[in-house]
Amino acid sequence: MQKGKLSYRKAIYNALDHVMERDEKVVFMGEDITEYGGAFGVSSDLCRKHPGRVIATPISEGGFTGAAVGLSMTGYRVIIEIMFMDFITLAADQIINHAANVHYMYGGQVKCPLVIRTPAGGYRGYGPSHSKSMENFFMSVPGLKIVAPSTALDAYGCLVSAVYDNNPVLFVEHKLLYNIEEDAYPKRLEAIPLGKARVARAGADVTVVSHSYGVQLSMEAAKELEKEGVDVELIDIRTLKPLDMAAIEASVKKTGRLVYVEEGDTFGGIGSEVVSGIVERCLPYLDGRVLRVGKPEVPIPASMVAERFILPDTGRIKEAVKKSLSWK
Amino acid sequence: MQKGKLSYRKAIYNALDHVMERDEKVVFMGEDITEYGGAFGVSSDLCRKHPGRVIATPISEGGFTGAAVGLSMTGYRVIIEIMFMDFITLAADQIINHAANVHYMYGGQVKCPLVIRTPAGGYRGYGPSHSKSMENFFMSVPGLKIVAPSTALDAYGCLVSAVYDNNPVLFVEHKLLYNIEEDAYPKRLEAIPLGKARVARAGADVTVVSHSYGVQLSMEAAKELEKEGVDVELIDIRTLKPLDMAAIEASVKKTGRLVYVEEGDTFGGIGSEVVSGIVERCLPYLDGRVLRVGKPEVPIPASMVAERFILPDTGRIKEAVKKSLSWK
Amino acid sequence: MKAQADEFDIFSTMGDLAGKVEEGQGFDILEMYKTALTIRLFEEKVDWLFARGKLGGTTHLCIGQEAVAVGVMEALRPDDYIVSTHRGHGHLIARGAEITKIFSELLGKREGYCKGRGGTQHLSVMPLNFLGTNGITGGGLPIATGAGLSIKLSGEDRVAVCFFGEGASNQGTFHESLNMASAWDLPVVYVCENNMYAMSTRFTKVSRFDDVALRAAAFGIPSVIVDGMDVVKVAENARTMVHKVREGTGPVLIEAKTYRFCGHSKSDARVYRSREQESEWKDKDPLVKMEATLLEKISHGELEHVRRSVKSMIEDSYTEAERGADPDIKDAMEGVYAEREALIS
Amino acid sequence: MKAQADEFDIFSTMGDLAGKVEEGQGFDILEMYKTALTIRLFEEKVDWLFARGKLGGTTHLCIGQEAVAVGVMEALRPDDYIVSTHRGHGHLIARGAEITKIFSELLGKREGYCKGRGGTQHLSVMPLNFLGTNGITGGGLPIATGAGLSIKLSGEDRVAVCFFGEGASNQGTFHESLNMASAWDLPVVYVCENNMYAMSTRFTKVSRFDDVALRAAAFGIPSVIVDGMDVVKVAENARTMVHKVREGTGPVLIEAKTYRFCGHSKSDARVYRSREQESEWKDKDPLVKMEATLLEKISHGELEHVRRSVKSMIEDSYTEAERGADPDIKDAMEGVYAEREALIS
Ligand SMILES: Cc1ncc(C[n+]2csc(CCOP(=O)(O)OP(=O)(O)O)c2C)c(N)n1
Ligand SMILES: Cc1ncc(C[n+]2csc(CCOP(=O)(O)OP(=O)(O)O)c2C)c(N)n1
Ligand SMILES: [Mg+2]
Ligand SMILES: [Mg+2]
Repeated sequence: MQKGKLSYRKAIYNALDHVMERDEKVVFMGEDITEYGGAFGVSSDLCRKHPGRVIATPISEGGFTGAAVGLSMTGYRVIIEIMFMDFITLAADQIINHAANVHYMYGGQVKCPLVIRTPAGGYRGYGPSHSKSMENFFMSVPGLKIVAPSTALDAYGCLVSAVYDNNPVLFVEHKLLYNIEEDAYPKRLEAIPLGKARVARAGADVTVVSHSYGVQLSMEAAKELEKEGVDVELIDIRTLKPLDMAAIEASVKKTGRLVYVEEGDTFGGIGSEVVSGIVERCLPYLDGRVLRVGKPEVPIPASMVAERFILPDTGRIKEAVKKSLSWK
Repeated sequence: MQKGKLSYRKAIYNALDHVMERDEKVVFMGEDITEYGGAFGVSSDLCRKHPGRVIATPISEGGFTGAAVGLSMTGYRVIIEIMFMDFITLAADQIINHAANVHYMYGGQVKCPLVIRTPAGGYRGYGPSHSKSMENFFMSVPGLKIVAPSTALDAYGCLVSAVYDNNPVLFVEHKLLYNIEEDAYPKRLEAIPLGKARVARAGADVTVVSHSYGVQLSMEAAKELEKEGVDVELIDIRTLKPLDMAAIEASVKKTGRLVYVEEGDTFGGIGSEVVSGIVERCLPYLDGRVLRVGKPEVPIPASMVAERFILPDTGRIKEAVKKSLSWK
Repeated sequence: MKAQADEFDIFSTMGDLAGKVEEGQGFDILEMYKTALTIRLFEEKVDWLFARGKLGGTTHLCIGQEAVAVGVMEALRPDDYIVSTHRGHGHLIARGAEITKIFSELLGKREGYCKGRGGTQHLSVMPLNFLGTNGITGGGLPIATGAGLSIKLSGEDRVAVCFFGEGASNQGTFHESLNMASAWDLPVVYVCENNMYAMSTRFTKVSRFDDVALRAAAFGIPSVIVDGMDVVKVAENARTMVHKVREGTGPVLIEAKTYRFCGHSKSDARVYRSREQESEWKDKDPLVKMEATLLEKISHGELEHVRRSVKSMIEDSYTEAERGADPDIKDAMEGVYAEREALIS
Repeated sequence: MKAQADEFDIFSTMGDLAGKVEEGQGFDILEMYKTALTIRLFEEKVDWLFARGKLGGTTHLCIGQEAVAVGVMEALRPDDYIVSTHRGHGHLIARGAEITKIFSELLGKREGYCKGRGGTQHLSVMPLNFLGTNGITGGGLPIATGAGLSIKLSGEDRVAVCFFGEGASNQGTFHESLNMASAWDLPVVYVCENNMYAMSTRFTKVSRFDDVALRAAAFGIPSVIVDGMDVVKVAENARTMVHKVREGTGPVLIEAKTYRFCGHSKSDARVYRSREQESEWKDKDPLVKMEATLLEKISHGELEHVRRSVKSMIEDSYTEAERGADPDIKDAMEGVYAEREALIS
C-alpha cells in the first residue's frame, strides 16, 4: 500500500504503470518522457520500469501521432503525450482524418486503441501558445472520445478505461490539477467507465456542469454560494464525448437552471452543446436562465495580470449562478 | 460587361481577379492553382493574368500556410487555397497558433491579412477524407473570421471584403455551390461587409438559420413547406465568426421558433452556438422548440447511398421545422 | 536541376548491401504479367465506369505504373505490412485482393472490403496486412513507420512497405517519418512512385532536384533508383532491399521512375504535360515489355488467351459486384466506435 | 553516428561561394563583447527573477550561446527580417532591442514590446524587423520562408534570417520550408543553433547524424558548420553566407555548434547530461574567448569598467521596467482583430 496522499499527477502515473505492467502490448510515446520525466513530471521513472516501451520521440507531433496510429492498427495499445495541448494542432490530421476514422471507414476491420494525453489550460502565464484548453475543438470528430477528469481518482479510473477502450481517446489534463490530492490514499483504484458523469455535489437550486479544472473552480464557488443561501448541484461531466446528457437532464429537471463552466472559449464551447442539448430535451422544465461561463474570444495573454481578466474565476461563476436564478 | 449568368465559381474567380488587379500586394498561393486551374477549376487562367503572383506550391499545407503568414506579416495580402477542407488539419497550427494570434499577441504591431479559401462538403461520394464541413472546428479561434456564403453575389462580395480585411479569414466554399447561378448577371458587383446576415426569405412562422449549401437546401425546404402552409423565415448567416446574433434574435422574437441547418456535425456544431446564444438572449420569446439539423456523429462514407443517410436533406429540414411548431 | 552523382554521392551507402539476392532469377514473368494485366484492365474498366457515371466520387488510376506494384509485391511475404496511397488499386491487386470485392467497394456496396464506406481512397484489406489506401497525401508515411515500429517492438522479421508519390515527399510527414525510421532502425521499405507529377505539378517546379532518393541520404537511409517501367528491375531491387531490411539494419528507400499514362483523376485534361512526353513514356509501357519477354517463350495465341481470360475475369467480377446490396441506414450509421473486448479493473 | 565527409559530401556546394567577404576584418570585438555580455547578464538577471518568483510562465535562457546571436546579427542590415525561437532573448538583444522593453514584456507590463501579451515566447519588435520569438518548436521556419518570399516578390536585396534549434529540425515544417526556399530560390539564411539537446533529448537519439547541415544537402542548399562558441568565426561565416544570399542565389544554412550552459527552462535538473560535458563546454565560454582577445588591446581595468557599466545598465533597465503599469481589463480584452484601413468596393 502507498503512503501519503494521492495526487492527480501520481494517479496518472499509477494508471500508466498499471496498464503497462498488466499488458506487454501497451506502449507510451512522447517527447522527453524518458529520464526527463515527461511534461510536468508525470512519467517520472516509467522508462526504467518498462524498458523499451516508453519511447522518447523527436519533436514531430504529427509524425509520432501518425506512427502511433500505425502501431495501434497493428496490435498495440498506444498512449502518446502531447507536451502542451496547444501543440495538438500539429497532429490534427493524424487524429481527425486517421485515428478517428479507421475503424468505421475500413468497415470494422481495424481498431485504433490510442490515448492522446495532454496537459491543457492557463493561469500560469505561459502565453498564447502554451495555455489553451482545446477540448472543444475535437467535439465534432466522430470516432473520437474525449475525457477530462477533475480528480485524482477519476484521472486514474478514466485513464485505465481509456487505454482499454478500443478507440482513440483524447485525455485532457489541466496543469493546475497535477498537484491536487485526494484526502486519503484510496484503498483500491478502480477503472471508471467512460461516458458517465459524476455528481460532485448534490444540490437543489441550480445545476452547474463542468469538466477538468472548471470543476474545482465550481466547487469553490458552490461552497461560497452555500453561505449565501444558494444550493448548487455540481455535475462533473468527466467524459465530453460521449456526453452523459441523461445525467445533466435529470439534474436540470430537478433544479430548473443550468450553468456550464469551462476554461475554453464560450463561443463554440462545450457549454454551447450542453445548453442546446438541454433546451432540446427539457425546455419546459427551465425555471431560470441557462448560462455559460468560459473564456471570451481573446488569445490568452502571457501577462498573468491580463490572463486573470480573461480566464474564468469563482467570481464569474457565482455571478452566473445568481443570474440563472431569475429570468432577467 | 459580362454575358450570361454569374455562377458561384465565376464570382469567386472575379473577386480574385478584381483584388489582384487592383492591388499589386495581393498574392494567391496553393496547390495546382496555375495552369491546372486549381480546385474545382476556380482559379482558371488567373496565373496568366497575374503572372508571378499566382504561386503553385508543393504539397505542403502546413508549410505554405505558414509561409503565407510570413508573407502577410511583411506587407502582402495573401489568399491561399486548401484543396479540400479536410486537409486544413495539416495547417491547423499555422492558422490557430500563428495567423490568428499574431496581431493580438504581438501587441498590435503586425497584421495578418490572410484568406484561407477552401472547398468543403459532401454529397459527392468522395469519402471520409474529402467530404467534411469543418467550419465549426474553427469557431473557438480568437482572431480568426469565418465566412461561408451561399450565393454567387455573396461569394463575390464577401471574398473581396475578406481580402481587404486585415485579419485571417477562413473562407468556406461548398463544392455543390460552384455551379449555382444568379438569375441574371448583376450590373455591379459589390463588397459585402463581413459579419452581417441576410434575410434570404421573409416569413412569419419559424426562423431557419443556415450557411453555405445549407441555405440552398433550406430554401428548397421552405418552398415546399409554403405549400403545406408553413411560412419560413430563412436567414443566411454568411459570416459565422463574428456571428450576427442580432439578426437571428430579431427574427426569433418575431417567429418564436428556431431551426439551425448545417452540414457538419450537429454535436458541437454552429447550431449549438446559435441555439445557446438565442436561449441566453430571448428564451421568454420562444414559442416552440429550437432544433438543430446536421450530421450525426459518423464519418462520411464513400458510398453515395450511405452518404445520403448521413447528410442533411430537405426532408429532415422540413421535419425539424414542423417539429419546432409545437412543444412536443 | 539534376543532382550530380559526384556532388551528392547518395548511393554509396548501397555499397554495404549484401549483393543482389538471386539475381534475375526466380521470377515467374507470366504470373507477374497476369497481375499487371489485371491491374491494367481493372483500371480501364474503372475509367469506363466513371465516364458512364456509374461510380461516385473520384478515382486515381495507375495505368502505366503497374510494374512498380507488381515488382515490389513480388518481394514480400504474406505477413508483411503494406501502406498505400490514393492511387492504390494496383497495390491492392498485386497484393492479391479480390477483384470483385474491390469493385464492390468502389461501387459503395455492402460486400466491399470496407462495406462501401471507404471507397477507392480508404481501402483496407486486413487479412492481407494491407493497412489501407489513403486520401491524405503523405498520410500513409507515419502509419507505415508505426507499423515498422510495431514489428520492431515485437521482434519479428516482417517489413512494412510504404508506397508514396514524389509529390508526397514534399509533406512534412515524409521528413518526420524517415527521421524516426532511421533513428530507430525500423524495418520500413519506403517506395516512392516517382511519376514526375503531383496532379499538374511537375516535381522539379516545387523542389530543386529530380530525385527523391536524394532525400533519404539526409537520414542515412540507403536508397536505390530503379526503372519503374521494368518489372524485373523493380522486383530484383525490391528483393535486395527487402532482404536487407528483414535483416534488421533499418529502413531503405526505393525510388521507381514511372509515369501515369492517364490523367491525375477522373477529370484532367493534362494541360501541364506534352503529348510528346506522353508518347515517349508510352513507348516504355511495362506490359509491352513483359509481353515481348513472354513471346520468347509462349505463342501469340497463348498470350491472347491470357488476355481474354483476364478480361473476362474482370467483367465477371464487375457483374457480380454490381449485383451486391446497397448499404441500408444501419450500415451507414453503425460501427463508428469499436466495442470493448473485456472488462478490466 | 557521424556522417563521413566522403560518404555525404555535403559541403562541396560551398565551393562556389565567392570566398569570404572581408576575411577576419572589420569586426569591432569590443562592441560584440558588450552585446554578448549584455545578453549574458540579462539572462542571469532573468534567471534570478525566476528563482525569486518575480516572473510568471517559463523562460529559456541562451547562456553559452551568445556568440551565435551576436555573430549572425553582425552580418545583417537593419532592413533584414529575423525570425527567432523560444530561446530568443539573445537574438532580440543582439538585434538592438531595448533592454527595458524586453524586461517590461517579460514582466507582463503594458510598456512591453507586445503590451505584455506575448511574453518571452511571443516577442516581436517590428521596428527592428524582428518578426518574433515563437512558442511552437519549428513554428518560425515557414514564417521566415514567407518573409523570404516577400522579399523576392518585392525584388529587394534584403534577407530573412531564421533561427531554429537542432530539435526543431525534426519537425515537418523544417522540411517543407527548406524545400520551398530551395525550389523558389528564396533569400533565407537558416541558422541552426545546434546545442545538441532539445530539452532532454540528445539529437543523436532521435536522428541518425550529429549534423543538421546534412539535411540541407537534400535540397541543394549550401551549408556550413561553424564553431558557435567563437563569435568571430560565426560572424565571418555569416557575412559570407548573407552576402551570397543577398546576391539572389537562394537560401543557405549555417549550423552553429553551441551549448546552453543552463537548463532547458526554469525547472530542469539536467539529468540527461553529465557535469563533465558541461564543464568541457564551459571551457569554451564565448565571452571568455572574447575577453582574452580584448585583453590584448585593453587593460583589465577597462574591461572591468565595461562589465560594470553593462551590469548597471541591466539593473537600471529592470528597475525602470518594474515601475511600469500592469495591463487593465481593456488592455487584456481589446485588439484581437485589426481594423480595416479603408473602404473598398
Ligand atoms: C493533404 C493532401 N493535399 C492534397 C491532396 C490532393 N491530392 C491528391 S493526389 C495529389 C497529388 C499527389 O502526388 P504524388 O504524391 O506524386 O502521387 P501521384 O498522384 O503522382 O501518384 C494531390 C495534391 C490530398 N489528397 N491530400
Ligand atoms: C510544437 C512544439 N513541441 C514541443 C514543444 C516543447 N519544447 C519547447 S522547446 C523544445 C526543445 C527545442 O529544442 P531545440 O529546437 O533544439 O532548441 P533548444 O531548446 O535546444 O534551443 C521543446 C520540445 C514546443 N514548444 N512546441
Ligand atoms: Mg506523382
Ligand atoms: Mg537544441
